[in-house]
Amino acid sequence: MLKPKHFFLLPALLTLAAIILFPLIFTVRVSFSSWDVYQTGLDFIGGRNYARLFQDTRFWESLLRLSGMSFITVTLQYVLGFALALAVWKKMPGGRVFRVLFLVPMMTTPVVMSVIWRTVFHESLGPANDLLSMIGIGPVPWLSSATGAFISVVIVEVWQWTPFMFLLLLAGLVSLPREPYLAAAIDGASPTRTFWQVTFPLMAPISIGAIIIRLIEASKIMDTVNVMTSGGPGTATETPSYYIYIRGLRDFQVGYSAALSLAYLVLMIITLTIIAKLLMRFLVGKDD
Amino acid sequence: MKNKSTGSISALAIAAAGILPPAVATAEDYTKYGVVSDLPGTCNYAAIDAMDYSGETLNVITHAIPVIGEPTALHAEQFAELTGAEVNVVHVPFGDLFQRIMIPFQSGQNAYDVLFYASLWIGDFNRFLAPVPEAYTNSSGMSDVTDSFKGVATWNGQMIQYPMDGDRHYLKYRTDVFENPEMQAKFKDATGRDLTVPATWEEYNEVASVFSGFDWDDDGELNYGSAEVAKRDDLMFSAFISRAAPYAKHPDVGGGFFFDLETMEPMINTPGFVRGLELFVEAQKAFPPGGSSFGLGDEIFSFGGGQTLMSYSWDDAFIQAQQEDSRIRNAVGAAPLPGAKEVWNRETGQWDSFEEPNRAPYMTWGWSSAVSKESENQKMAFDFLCFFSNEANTFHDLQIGRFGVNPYRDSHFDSTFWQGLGWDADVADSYVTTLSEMEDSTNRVYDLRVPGVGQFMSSMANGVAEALAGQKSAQEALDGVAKEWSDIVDRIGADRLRDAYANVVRLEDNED
Amino acid sequence: MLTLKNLSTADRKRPLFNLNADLENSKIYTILGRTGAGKTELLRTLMGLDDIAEGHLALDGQDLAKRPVRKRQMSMVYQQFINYPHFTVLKNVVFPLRRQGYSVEDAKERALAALSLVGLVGFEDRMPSELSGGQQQRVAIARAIVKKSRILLMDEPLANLDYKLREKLREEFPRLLAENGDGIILYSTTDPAEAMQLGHEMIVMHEGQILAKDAPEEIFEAPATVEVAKLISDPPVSIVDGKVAEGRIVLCETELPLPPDLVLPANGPVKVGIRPDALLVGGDTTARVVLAEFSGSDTIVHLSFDFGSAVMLIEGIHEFMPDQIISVSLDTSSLLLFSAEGKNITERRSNG
Amino acid sequence: MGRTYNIIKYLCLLAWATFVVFPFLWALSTSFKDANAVTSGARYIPWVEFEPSVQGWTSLFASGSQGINIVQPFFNSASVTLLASIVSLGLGTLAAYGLSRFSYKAGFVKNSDITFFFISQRIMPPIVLAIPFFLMLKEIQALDTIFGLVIVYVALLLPIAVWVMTDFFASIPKELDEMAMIDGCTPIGAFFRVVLPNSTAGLVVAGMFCLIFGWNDFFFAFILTFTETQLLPVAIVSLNSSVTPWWSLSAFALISVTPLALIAIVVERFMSRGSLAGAFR
Repeated sequence: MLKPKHFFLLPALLTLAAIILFPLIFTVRVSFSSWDVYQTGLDFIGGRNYARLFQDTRFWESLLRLSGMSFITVTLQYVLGFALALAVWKKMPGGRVFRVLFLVPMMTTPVVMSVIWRTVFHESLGPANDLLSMIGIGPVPWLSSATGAFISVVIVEVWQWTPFMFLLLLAGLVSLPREPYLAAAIDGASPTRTFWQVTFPLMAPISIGAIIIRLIEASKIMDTVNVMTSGGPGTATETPSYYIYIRGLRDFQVGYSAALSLAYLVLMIITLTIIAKLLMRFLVGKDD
Repeated sequence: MKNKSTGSISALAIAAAGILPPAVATAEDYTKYGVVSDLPGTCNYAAIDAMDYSGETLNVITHAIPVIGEPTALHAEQFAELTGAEVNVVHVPFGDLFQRIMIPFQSGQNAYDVLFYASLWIGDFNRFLAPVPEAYTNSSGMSDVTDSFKGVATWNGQMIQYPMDGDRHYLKYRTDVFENPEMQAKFKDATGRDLTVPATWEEYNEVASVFSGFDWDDDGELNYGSAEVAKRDDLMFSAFISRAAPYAKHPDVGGGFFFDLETMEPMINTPGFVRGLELFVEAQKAFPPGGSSFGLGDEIFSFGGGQTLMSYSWDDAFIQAQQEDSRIRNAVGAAPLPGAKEVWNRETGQWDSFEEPNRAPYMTWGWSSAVSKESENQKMAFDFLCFFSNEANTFHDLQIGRFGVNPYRDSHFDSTFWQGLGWDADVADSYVTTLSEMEDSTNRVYDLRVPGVGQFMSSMANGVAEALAGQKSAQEALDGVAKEWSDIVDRIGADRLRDAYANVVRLEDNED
Repeated sequence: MLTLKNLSTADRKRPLFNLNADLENSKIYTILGRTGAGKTELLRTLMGLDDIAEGHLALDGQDLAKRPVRKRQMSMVYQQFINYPHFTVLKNVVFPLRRQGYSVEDAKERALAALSLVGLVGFEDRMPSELSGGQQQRVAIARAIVKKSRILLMDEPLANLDYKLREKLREEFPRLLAENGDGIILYSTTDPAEAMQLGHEMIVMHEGQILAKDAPEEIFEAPATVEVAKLISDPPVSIVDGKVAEGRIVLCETELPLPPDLVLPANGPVKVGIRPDALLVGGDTTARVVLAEFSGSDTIVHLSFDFGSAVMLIEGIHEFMPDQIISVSLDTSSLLLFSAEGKNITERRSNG
Repeated sequence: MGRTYNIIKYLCLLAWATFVVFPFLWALSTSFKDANAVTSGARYIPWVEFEPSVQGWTSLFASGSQGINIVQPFFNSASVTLLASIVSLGLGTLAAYGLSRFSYKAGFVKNSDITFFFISQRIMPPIVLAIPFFLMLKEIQALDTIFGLVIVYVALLLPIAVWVMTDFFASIPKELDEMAMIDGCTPIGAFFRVVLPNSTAGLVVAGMFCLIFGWNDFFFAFILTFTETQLLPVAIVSLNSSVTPWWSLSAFALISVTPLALIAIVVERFMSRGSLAGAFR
């Protein structure tokens, strides 16, 4: 029976289901077919794509690389975002200008900014090496060495998404209750202790939310890699979604890429759930 | 920039007069379209102007701006104005062009009428393309296209691509350095031999490394030896083929370059390819900073901007260097790709020595165009392509480096035309000679024009990239590629691939 | 008449068990109970905000269970000051009237009257966030009484106010509540004094059950059980174990002087209830001070006797040191006796 | 503490601000260069270090060959993003309210599972959906249309709206909507008359995220359109040729990021008033 409460939920639920269900089921079906550039359509080849996937070291290596990359970028974003939020939390001259500036990068289109960043990191024509050479550092192989390319991608990701952390954490800070701070002040706690004993615990729930969302988004990183390094040099910056993209749309192995996608999806859901639980336990000390 | 062509009227007239009946006086003035004058031909401005396609729509997919994309947009606009048709153009970066065309093809969606794409995809696309009707194969423009580019456009004996660009890899070098006695002496000191235009890839690497890392043109910036396309997924596979071809393509051995046509066994990890890759890896030390991740655009900027001594690949860098505002205009030369004195003979399983270096010109893929079989406006589509490459437009486009349209008709191999653009005679001569001689070679290498070429090339590029990045040795990397190639062959089917590959081998073995 | 019959809920945290009560028109019922006794749950259930698991709820004989909240003709004042943050004070009070179909002018007139009643004249155009806590609660009260609903529910309306405001509002309440016409008023509180002062009848709740329902003085004089006794005053009645033997009541070693009118129950163990004001300083019983605290103008002393602990309430401020030994006496005239099971067995001769 | 601490703090903030602004400044400088200025190494200051040229900017508004016209893609992007954001925000707000106020049960599925279903859509790598979406839109003849893109974007944005709004509603006391029902509203009426007017902060944040993720999507806009409905990010990569015109690209990039950068100002304003409290938890 339709009750008022269904009026709220059902439109969104049905809309999303209508849009998403077909693609999902279709993808499952495709993953059991050999659909590729020549063979269009849905034949049935059993689990061959999945068997191949387990042998595919390039896929598993890209997963490892992604975990490293997301760990580094999200940690940096969180630490920097928190530091910046703390710095402009209290009223100060010029504070609002800083706040606005710090938000801007997340508003920009990754594909567009990556193109700009690629020119920044251009090793002979870009400003990155030019400026470094002024202080005697020189020429850094930004995009042509494995480490350099990895670092460049990390820099761009940090540039783009630290604002996200900054925004969420600042919004959290602004809405913190005052009482615990009064108590801490009366106890004569040092700023450092106040941070660790009052601010940080109070910010734990919002921190977890922000980190999880960032991890979800970071795991999909593709545009940046595509534009800046094309996954190279070698496979040094190839992430799973970019690898799936290569397999699916560059090589046009649609069947195989469907199998890769589903494996990836399942792995991500499991991993993120575990990470969420662990964060809860460590930061909040409760298991829910 | 459109109106830059100066003083070339006579050249154009000569070029045009060579093949066509004398120009009929045209009533209309078409110079507002940026051409010097309308030239006689099947699809010239006057002919297209007479057509009326108002109310109809033509959808065109093409490469990003400016290479090919800009002339597409330009001629689309002209075509729309002349015929009243609505012409929509979408520009797509190279890496994504294949899928943008393939997805609608596979799903039977009539998305584009006209496609501009890389000619090597013919193996995948042929099923979806409309053959070029006789009216157009007999057109004035088409009869002037060189045989090899007609061959490239043909599949199972039928022309299904509409040639509008010519492509090949060749060597470009700085004549001001090679002819500079000071530099010659410096080279002799370093190596003990005279400085000559490299005839083998070993020599190329040697010259490049000697002239790398110092400011040999006194502009205050460091110069380097070689600019090459080395970024994975960005046409790098073609650079590798150019480098490996002379070691792996034996003039006396037919039956396939990438595969043994009979068995469809990959030959990508045979010693010839391995040697080519080893030299590629070694060459990196003469690259400019970031050279290992150079795409074509970087290569063009690097050589065309005067940063590097040598480069090889498509025409673009050369044309860029010869632009009117270029700092190194007329200080560049063209030459055939270096060759090899040792060539792997897969029949005997031995290296054969050659006194005169073995050359294996790589007739690399280039831009081509076609009309979709699904298109409901095929006549208009072909008219557009015919107009795109009409005599006046072609000569206009050839002059603009960033357009990426390069000689592909006999009339284009005319030194006086290029001199008319302000090129020195010897520069123009070296360019025209290099290009036309490639047409005459009997040891040419073609792309792997088979279904799934994308998979093969991306697998190969990945292996090469791993070797370049030092993750694997050349042999290991190519063994990995060979293994993947076998898997791909199994997946797509050896017979299906052989049928397609036979088309390529026929061209290579000069059987047409 | 609001009728609760065997009313139970299935709330996971604080279910209500088997409630029975008849509530009459024009009466104020105060619900007394500690935090967590189920007072709020009861009000929410009456309101229709929580579902009934079993039993019946009827208003004037009509079943309420299926009736949606908005049609129950009830209004409610929450412990938190709940107003509509996006409306001005006036619009806050107009809002329910408009929903009931009053015309704009009519609603405005009534709302202004209600606001003047709660003493908020001149604040009509303020936003709730610009008011003090007490003023915010006055708005909420105005909004509740302006509807003249059949049933007015007030859930600890003064709990979040400071002492002075609480006193002041409490004094105004009888007048304000009278405005609600012949409706039934339920007023929940943890404060026994408030409950007794305001209620025509008092309902005592504990752990989801109704322990007693009667006139306040009845309950105060003769609490039905030990649990009720513990709730009817602040500080509470102290309960100690004793026994009845040989015509005497003995608490451990101490023998209680018996008031003449008390009817002694049969021999055996009893529980003895000592009201806080029944303990007096000075006397022959010694006790150790555990803790002394001040409440308003009174001093509350927690004492430890050999027979157990009890709380003493003395007027005025007195200093006591913890562990100090003092002598006290017990006024037994207000003594309460309970059976071992906790039933009130106090009996007094009517004249003597 | 005190002075030195403040000086260090300002220096750090300035350093980060420089890092944030740098790519924009570089793009601004590059947008006034020509081929020679670009290929002669890094140059920063026009007139001093290179002769400025406006071709990068003019090419964006020229029609035909000289560049791509930015105007049509700009309006396409704006319509798709706005429409999809409005739909997502509407549906998502309703659903979030439902999830935060009522309990739903269907078999073993409970509220938390439904919320997870919404959020989990964000985990899906876009590539999974590319070809199925293509076929689906083909079926309903919505390829290369604004309508088709809006459908797809709703699937992308709805989870964000649900996520932000669920958290937001959890911070609005339940008593507020109960009060409204007591005062005579239906549950739906209570939502529209009382809860929604007090949700501006949440709506601003959710709307901001919808706009960001909608405006900035590249992948679907790229796969699901042909020639008619180009969006900005797709139009900009049409400049990403082997010979990239850095100048046009930079000018284009600056134009395309400006509208959303303005949102930063709006968001900051809300945050300073403290009214974003509860929009995140």
